[in-house]
Amino acid sequence: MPVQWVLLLSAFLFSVGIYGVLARRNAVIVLMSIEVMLNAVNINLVAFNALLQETHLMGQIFALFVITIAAAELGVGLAIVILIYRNRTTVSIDEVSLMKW
Amino acid sequence: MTPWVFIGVAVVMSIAAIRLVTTKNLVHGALYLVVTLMGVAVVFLLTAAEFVAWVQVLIYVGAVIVLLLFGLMLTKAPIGRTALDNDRRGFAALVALGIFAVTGTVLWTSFEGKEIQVGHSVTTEQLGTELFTRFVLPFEVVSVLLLAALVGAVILAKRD
Amino acid sequence: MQIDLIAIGPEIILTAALCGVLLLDLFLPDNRKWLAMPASFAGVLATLAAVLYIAMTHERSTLGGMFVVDSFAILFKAVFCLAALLVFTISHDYLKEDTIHQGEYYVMLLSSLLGMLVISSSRDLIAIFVALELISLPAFVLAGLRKSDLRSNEAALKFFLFGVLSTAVMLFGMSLIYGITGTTNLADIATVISVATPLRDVAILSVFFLLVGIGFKISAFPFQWWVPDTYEGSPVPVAAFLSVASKTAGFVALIQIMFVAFIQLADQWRPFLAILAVLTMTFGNLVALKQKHLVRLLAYSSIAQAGYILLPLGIASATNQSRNREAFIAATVYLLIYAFMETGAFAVAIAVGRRGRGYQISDYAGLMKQAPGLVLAMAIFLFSLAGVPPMAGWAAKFFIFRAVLNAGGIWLAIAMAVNTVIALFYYAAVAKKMVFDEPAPGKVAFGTPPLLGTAITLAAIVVVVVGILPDLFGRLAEASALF
Amino acid sequence: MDWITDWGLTLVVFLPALGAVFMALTPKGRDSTIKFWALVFTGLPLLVGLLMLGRYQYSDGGFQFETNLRWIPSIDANYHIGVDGIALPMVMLSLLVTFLCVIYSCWHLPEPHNPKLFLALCLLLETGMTGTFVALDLVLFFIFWEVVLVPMYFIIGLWGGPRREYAAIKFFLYTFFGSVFMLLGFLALYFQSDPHTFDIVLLQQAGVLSMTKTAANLIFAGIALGLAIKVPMWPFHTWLPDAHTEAPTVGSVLLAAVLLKMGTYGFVRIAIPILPDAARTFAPFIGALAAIAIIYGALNCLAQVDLKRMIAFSSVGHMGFVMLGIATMTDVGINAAVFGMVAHGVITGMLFFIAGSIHERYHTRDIPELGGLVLKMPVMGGLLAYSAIASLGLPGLAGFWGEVTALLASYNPLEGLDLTWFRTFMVLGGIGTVLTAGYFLWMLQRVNLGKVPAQWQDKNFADAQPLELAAWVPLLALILILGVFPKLILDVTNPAVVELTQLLTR
Amino acid sequence: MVSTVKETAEALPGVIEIAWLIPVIPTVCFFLIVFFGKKLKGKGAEIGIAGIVAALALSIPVFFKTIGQLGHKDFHGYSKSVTWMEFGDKEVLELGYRIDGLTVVMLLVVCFVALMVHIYSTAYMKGEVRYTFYYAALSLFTGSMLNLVLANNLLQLLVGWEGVGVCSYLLIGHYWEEKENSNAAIKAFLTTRIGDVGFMFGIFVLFFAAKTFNIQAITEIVEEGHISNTVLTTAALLLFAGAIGKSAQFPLHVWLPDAMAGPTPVSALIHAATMVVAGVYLVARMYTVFHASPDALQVVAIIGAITMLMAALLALIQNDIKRVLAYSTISQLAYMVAALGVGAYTAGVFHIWTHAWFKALLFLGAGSVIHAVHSNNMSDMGGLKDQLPITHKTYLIGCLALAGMPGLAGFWSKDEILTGAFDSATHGSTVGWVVFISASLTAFLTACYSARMYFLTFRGNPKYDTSHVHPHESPAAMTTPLILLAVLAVAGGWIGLPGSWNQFAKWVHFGEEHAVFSFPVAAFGTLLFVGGFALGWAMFHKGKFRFDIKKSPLAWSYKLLENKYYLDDLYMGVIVRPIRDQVSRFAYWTNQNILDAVVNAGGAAALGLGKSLYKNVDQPVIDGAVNGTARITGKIGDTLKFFQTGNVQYYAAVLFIGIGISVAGFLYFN
Repeated sequence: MPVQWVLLLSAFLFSVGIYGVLARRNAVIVLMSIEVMLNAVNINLVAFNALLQETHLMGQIFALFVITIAAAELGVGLAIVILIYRNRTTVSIDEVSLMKW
Repeated sequence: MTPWVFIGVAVVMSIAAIRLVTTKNLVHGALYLVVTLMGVAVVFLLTAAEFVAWVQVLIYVGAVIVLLLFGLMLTKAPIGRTALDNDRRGFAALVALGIFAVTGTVLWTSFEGKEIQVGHSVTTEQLGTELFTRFVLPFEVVSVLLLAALVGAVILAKRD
Repeated sequence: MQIDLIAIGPEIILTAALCGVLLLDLFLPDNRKWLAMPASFAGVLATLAAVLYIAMTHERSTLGGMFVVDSFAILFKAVFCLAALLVFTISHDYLKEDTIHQGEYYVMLLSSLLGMLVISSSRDLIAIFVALELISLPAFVLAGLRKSDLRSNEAALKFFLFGVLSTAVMLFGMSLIYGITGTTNLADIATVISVATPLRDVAILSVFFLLVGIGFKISAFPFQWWVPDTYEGSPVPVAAFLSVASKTAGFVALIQIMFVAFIQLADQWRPFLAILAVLTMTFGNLVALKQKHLVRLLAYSSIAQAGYILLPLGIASATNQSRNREAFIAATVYLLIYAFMETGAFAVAIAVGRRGRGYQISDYAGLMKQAPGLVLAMAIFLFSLAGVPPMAGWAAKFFIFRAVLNAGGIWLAIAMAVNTVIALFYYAAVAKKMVFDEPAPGKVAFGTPPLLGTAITLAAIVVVVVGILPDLFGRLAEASALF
Repeated sequence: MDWITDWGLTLVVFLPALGAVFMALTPKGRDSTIKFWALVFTGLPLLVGLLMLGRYQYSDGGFQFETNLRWIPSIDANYHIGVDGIALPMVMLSLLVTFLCVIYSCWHLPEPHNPKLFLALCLLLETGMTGTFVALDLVLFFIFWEVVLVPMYFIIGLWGGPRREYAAIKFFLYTFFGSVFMLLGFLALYFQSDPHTFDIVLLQQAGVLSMTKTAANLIFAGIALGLAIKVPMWPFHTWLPDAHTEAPTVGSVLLAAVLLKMGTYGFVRIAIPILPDAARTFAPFIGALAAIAIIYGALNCLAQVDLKRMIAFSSVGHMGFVMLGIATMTDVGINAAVFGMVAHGVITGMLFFIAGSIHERYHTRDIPELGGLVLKMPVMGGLLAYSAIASLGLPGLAGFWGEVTALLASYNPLEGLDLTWFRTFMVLGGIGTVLTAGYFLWMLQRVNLGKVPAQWQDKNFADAQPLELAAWVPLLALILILGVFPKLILDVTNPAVVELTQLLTR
Repeated sequence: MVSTVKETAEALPGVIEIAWLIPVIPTVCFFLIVFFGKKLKGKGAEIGIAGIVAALALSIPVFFKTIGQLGHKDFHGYSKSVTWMEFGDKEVLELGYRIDGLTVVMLLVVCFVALMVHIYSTAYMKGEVRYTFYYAALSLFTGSMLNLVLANNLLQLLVGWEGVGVCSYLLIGHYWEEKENSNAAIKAFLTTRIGDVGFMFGIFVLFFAAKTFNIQAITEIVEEGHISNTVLTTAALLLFAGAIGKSAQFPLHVWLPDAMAGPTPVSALIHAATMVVAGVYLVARMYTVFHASPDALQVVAIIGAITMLMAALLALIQNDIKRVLAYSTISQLAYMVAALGVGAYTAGVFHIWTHAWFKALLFLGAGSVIHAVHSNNMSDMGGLKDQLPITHKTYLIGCLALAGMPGLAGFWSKDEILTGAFDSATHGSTVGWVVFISASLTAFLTACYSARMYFLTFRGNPKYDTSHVHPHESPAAMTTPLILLAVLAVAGGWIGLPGSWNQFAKWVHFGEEHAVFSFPVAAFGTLLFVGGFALGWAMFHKGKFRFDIKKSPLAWSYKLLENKYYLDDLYMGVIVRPIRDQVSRFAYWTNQNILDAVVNAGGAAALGLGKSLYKNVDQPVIDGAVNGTARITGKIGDTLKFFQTGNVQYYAAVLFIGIGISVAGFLYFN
């Protein structure tokens, strides 16, 4: 299996994630888009590990860390979103711009 | 056979990902995310990372999606295109396309002709050994991190 | 594999302290919650002691070279501890007047500090990533701690989204690095790249992606957007913590990655960093000119300062180690001095911001008549930030100029020179407000709590003394050079 | 009493700073204690300075009272101080003028009344000023140079006139702007020298610096920019009238008497001897700017209605003479410059004192509004006339020698400099002296002479007070003494200048 | 102070040794009067008089000692100096004195006239404002003048030169309550200052040519021919510029008539007898330089010729008695200048000597008259012959001496000058002819206006208001100086009798001493005197040949004279006022609007916002509270800050664009 394909897939997922982050108003969907980006990273890591036949398995371990931390981040992120929702009854990101300039 | 499986999974994942960022229905979006994440797990399996694939399924599909669904419900997200997208979609698409073009080109041309040899799968034991010797420190740090995240999420989310 | 426990001793102590404080908080009654502060303080002091112990013995390395406790790491660990101590002292009185979960507040700070200690020693991408996350994640929480304040919510959200996003980009970069080198160990990466430099385009791409993650931490242009909004919304001590400790941590990571792993590609990334530095300082300074909110002004100013610190990296060289050394020393001295002057400025902001006065610059009018001591201190910090001798800031800038000029970066130096002058304008404008203007009616004299006062005084003394004897920091930087 | 040789200079420089700390610790409101400490901590350095005068080897052109300690080894900066015949008069001038300013402040302090802060800032200023004149290390020089800025900024901004904030920030920013480039120049010198050094004495030695012509010119331009702003040379002078006009009396005096000299001193001490070749390239431009400044300053004076502003513009002209002397790069010219610096310090300082005292009484400095001052206050008017006449360069008073020797030097500048240009400058300078006489006499006519205008007829003004006179008499005496015995200064400066000019022709 | 004493002669005679006291004593007196004068009984006058007596007492033995030596071949005068200052490794400036024939003559003139004026003033200035200061200034003036005379080097001479200038300023403006008087003072100072600048440059030229300021040394070097002719001509002309200013020669003569605003004794001392001859003295002192440059000498001669005639004509129409004397002074100074110009060195200096006596006499006499009638105008006088007998007699002597009546002082010197000019003319010099003709005409005119002045003042019917003004003779303090000066005005010329009796030529000569005397010229001169005086008598006393010039075809010339050839208007209108009012304001305007704006423009250009430049140049900076550069940078900041929209997605977009651009850019460049 050519590694190019895998890499292309990950680049694609990564870009789609970026689009989601930039275009979606709902904070939760933005979080989901970021998860997609992180998964793109994981695909890379694991694929490279397989490609290089690397014995220390750093790629896979790295991926494990990413998954774990992504989950933790998501927890905090959702807490923040809920906090905002509680105060303003909206989770639209572009309405959150009290502070500027 | 593997390449064909991969292509099939990749196509499904891509479509799901696109739907995720374009759907009008938030809950549908979460379901598309499930599809994408499952696809990633399949890719892991295809690239000899069995343990990571199961972790992916367990943590992402099992925990994260549920968490996200809770999040969606708690914030009573509105449904409908105007509410879900901001007015810079074209711009965002342009940016995303640009990034994809740049990274895609570089990666495609740089890794020309390299094949992934899917030989023996990595055993969990191997992985565990590495994790608890060489990477024990990050591991421990992550545990503190999880603790901090836990505490943090709780104090942020709880009502005073 | 044998693990050198002494090497990770400070981290262990700090983790213990962290857990201790967390537990302590559970059992403290509400009116005693403030005891978390002395407890944390003691914990950090113990950690500092452990760091100093290592400093007095010998350099260590463990976990297969992933965790190195060399003089570089020791210096920055000590700096982080000191910065944390300063932030604790300035937090104490701030928290008392706000409804913030004191116990958790300190736990978060300690966790973040732990991340910083780890990152100082990390010579592995995975460890750096994990440590960076440990620094950031509690910081997201801290930014949002004033839960009922919409601005604080907003600060946390922006900080979080921007942070996670840039982490994702950075990770993408890291994954590519792993892909081309087959390792995550910085030293090994360097070897691979220097031997063959395979797939150079990918390497460069990954460096750029990496820089995004770190650029976010150090608030370099164009990754600095979150900074003013977050600083303004966060609790002020947190802003101080972010602008000093968190930023320094970013630089620590940057220095290690760039100088250890990618030094062979310096010719490729050098111009990029140079441009980035100039853009950063120019943007920060120009926008700072128009600020009316002191914390926002400090935020933009800290962006500009990041630009200055980044500048010497813009002269790094693949072959010339002495030049790299100069650059390193310059950046390090700046970071050390910056820690004190920036914290000091925030401390004064807190001292003034309590009791009815706000954080608007107009609130500082006529402060001279009511709190001359604070004005003196603030003047010292501001003029130090501007780089006016004999305050330490001049030495910081001097080292940068020196390094840059030595490498022939005359235009970089001139760009920085012009920026320095622009910066003076807004610092002097604040000084002007405090000293020359008449106080608004109704503002009365007020005192400064002893703890806060002590912190301010200490920072001021350090700034002045180091300004007169910059070698105090210069030698530290020299001794801790990676090269 | 060997400590004077070893530590005298250090004492002179840092005693005032110590005094400032002392005063900061004195409780507020005890004005007389504060004034006492200020007198002590400006008097003591003056005393030490006088003692040093006794030990100074006048025939020696090199540096004396040198101290050279390691200060910042990591950047090769040393605490190297010392005086030669060029620095000594400047140091003494700073010590004396600050002391007199403190005496004057004992009589009158500007509003808002805050003697503690005001005098402490004056003392800090003194440290910066004397430090600049004794520093023999570029970094040290730079530090002292900058130390002056902040106190002056506050002095102008706190106790100044109506537009004080504008003037203060303009002064601060403009000077800072220049000094940053000066610093870059210093660093460049450091890297072009072999072995790398910041030591002014070492850098002057042959063979230490080697670089291309372009590099030398660039470095000179950078350093000169910083210095020129401070001097101030035309067209960088625009901060000066504002700063002077708005500053309180003592601020104006210190600014005119000492601060401006830092710029010209920098040229003599650093820019020219270290980069003689570049200096030769730039000399005609500097000379041209100086000549323009002379004419331009005088013309501007004619247009002024504000007494202090007029004196400020006259400084532009006088510093033009000093710069003209420096631009000739000859022993005559540099002697002229040093003499001119001292003379201008003494005379213009005096003029600002008087202008301040006049303002204090009339609450206006509008020249057309004043008139018949001599009739109201014979002593004050007489002193104003005396100082003005000294300032317009009357022989026998201090102002003459600096001007005439500067013109003399520009008749015959250093070999290799364009004679036609410099003689043109000389002629312009000559025209400038006539214009200078013109505006001063016109000012005297309008301020001092004539009948007393109606609005002052029944006002009763106290003539010069004892404390004012105490502050002024030394300056007044110096104006005369230096005019009659220019030797007093030139004997000190000449050996050093000769030594310096030998560097230029090497 | 005395570090090195350089002796030129072996040991100086005792009195010469202390000759430096001559200028120092009056100068010290100045300070004594300033500090203590008011407390004294005589209000400081006594100190002044004592000082000048002491100076005179020293001058007289110095005079005799010196002229006693003048016969010796090797004697070049006494000189002594100390180092005043050193600069560079070779240049030395000395402080010293040089005493030779020219010096001692001047010493006597200055001291004696000064003494007369001091004494005279005790009465004349009695009760006037600032009496003490008046004496202080007189003393300082005397000291400076003596310093000028004695100086052995040019720079020291310049010090004295400027010193007398400033004293003149102080004294002209003595009654400064009136603006006109202070205007006159400023005018005097500035006009002479213009010449002084030239003088100063002349000193520079000589200094760099001869490497010294010492007059004696310069003279020797010039004589040895070490200096090129061009340099010498330049130097001579520049020095002469100084002389033009100080001695009120065309075109810088305009200040002298106005200087009559000062008290009359001051006019006698400064603007007739002493200070104004400083210019002539300078030319005489540096005559070697002039002599070595024929071109320069011609210029000197022509300037003299122009001035003498022009001023004499003006003197003819003045109504103010002091102004008549002032123009007469200009004219007579021009005589001296022209004499020097045509090579009649001794004659020129001799005229200084004689002119001093009779012109001081005339001024003091005029003062006495003014004292009596309280008016300067001759139209308020007339018929004072009987009321002021002493004044009348002495004044008549003065007028005759001025007019050149044979036997009186003025005749001898004037005659020598005419002879000198004629001599030069007959040796083929065109300039000599010009001078001769001009001098002849001037002699005629001088006699004419002298007569006019005398007759209008003392003869005829009183024109003053007899009911209010009761003229009476002045006190002895005023008349005594008149008498003494009258004696000198008669006898003063006798030391310069033609032929072998001529002592003066022995004292003061250039090159070989030669006393010229030509009987035809003397006869011609006498004729001119008689004719001129007679015409004056006829026209202004007898009323013959009277016609109203204002209605004659010559009206234009009268108008020209009345307006002083429009020179004053020219200077005021073309130079002074434009500079003072327009040019200076323009300069200030540029300062406020251009230069400040250039600073702004620098910032703008550097930061790429050229647009704001126009605005800033256009904007009046005065009311802008912020520095222009700051304003521009501030504006950029203002613009930039709107990028900080507060929208986090917008931020993220910028971030990715940043990455995209940098990566793409990097790939492109590699």
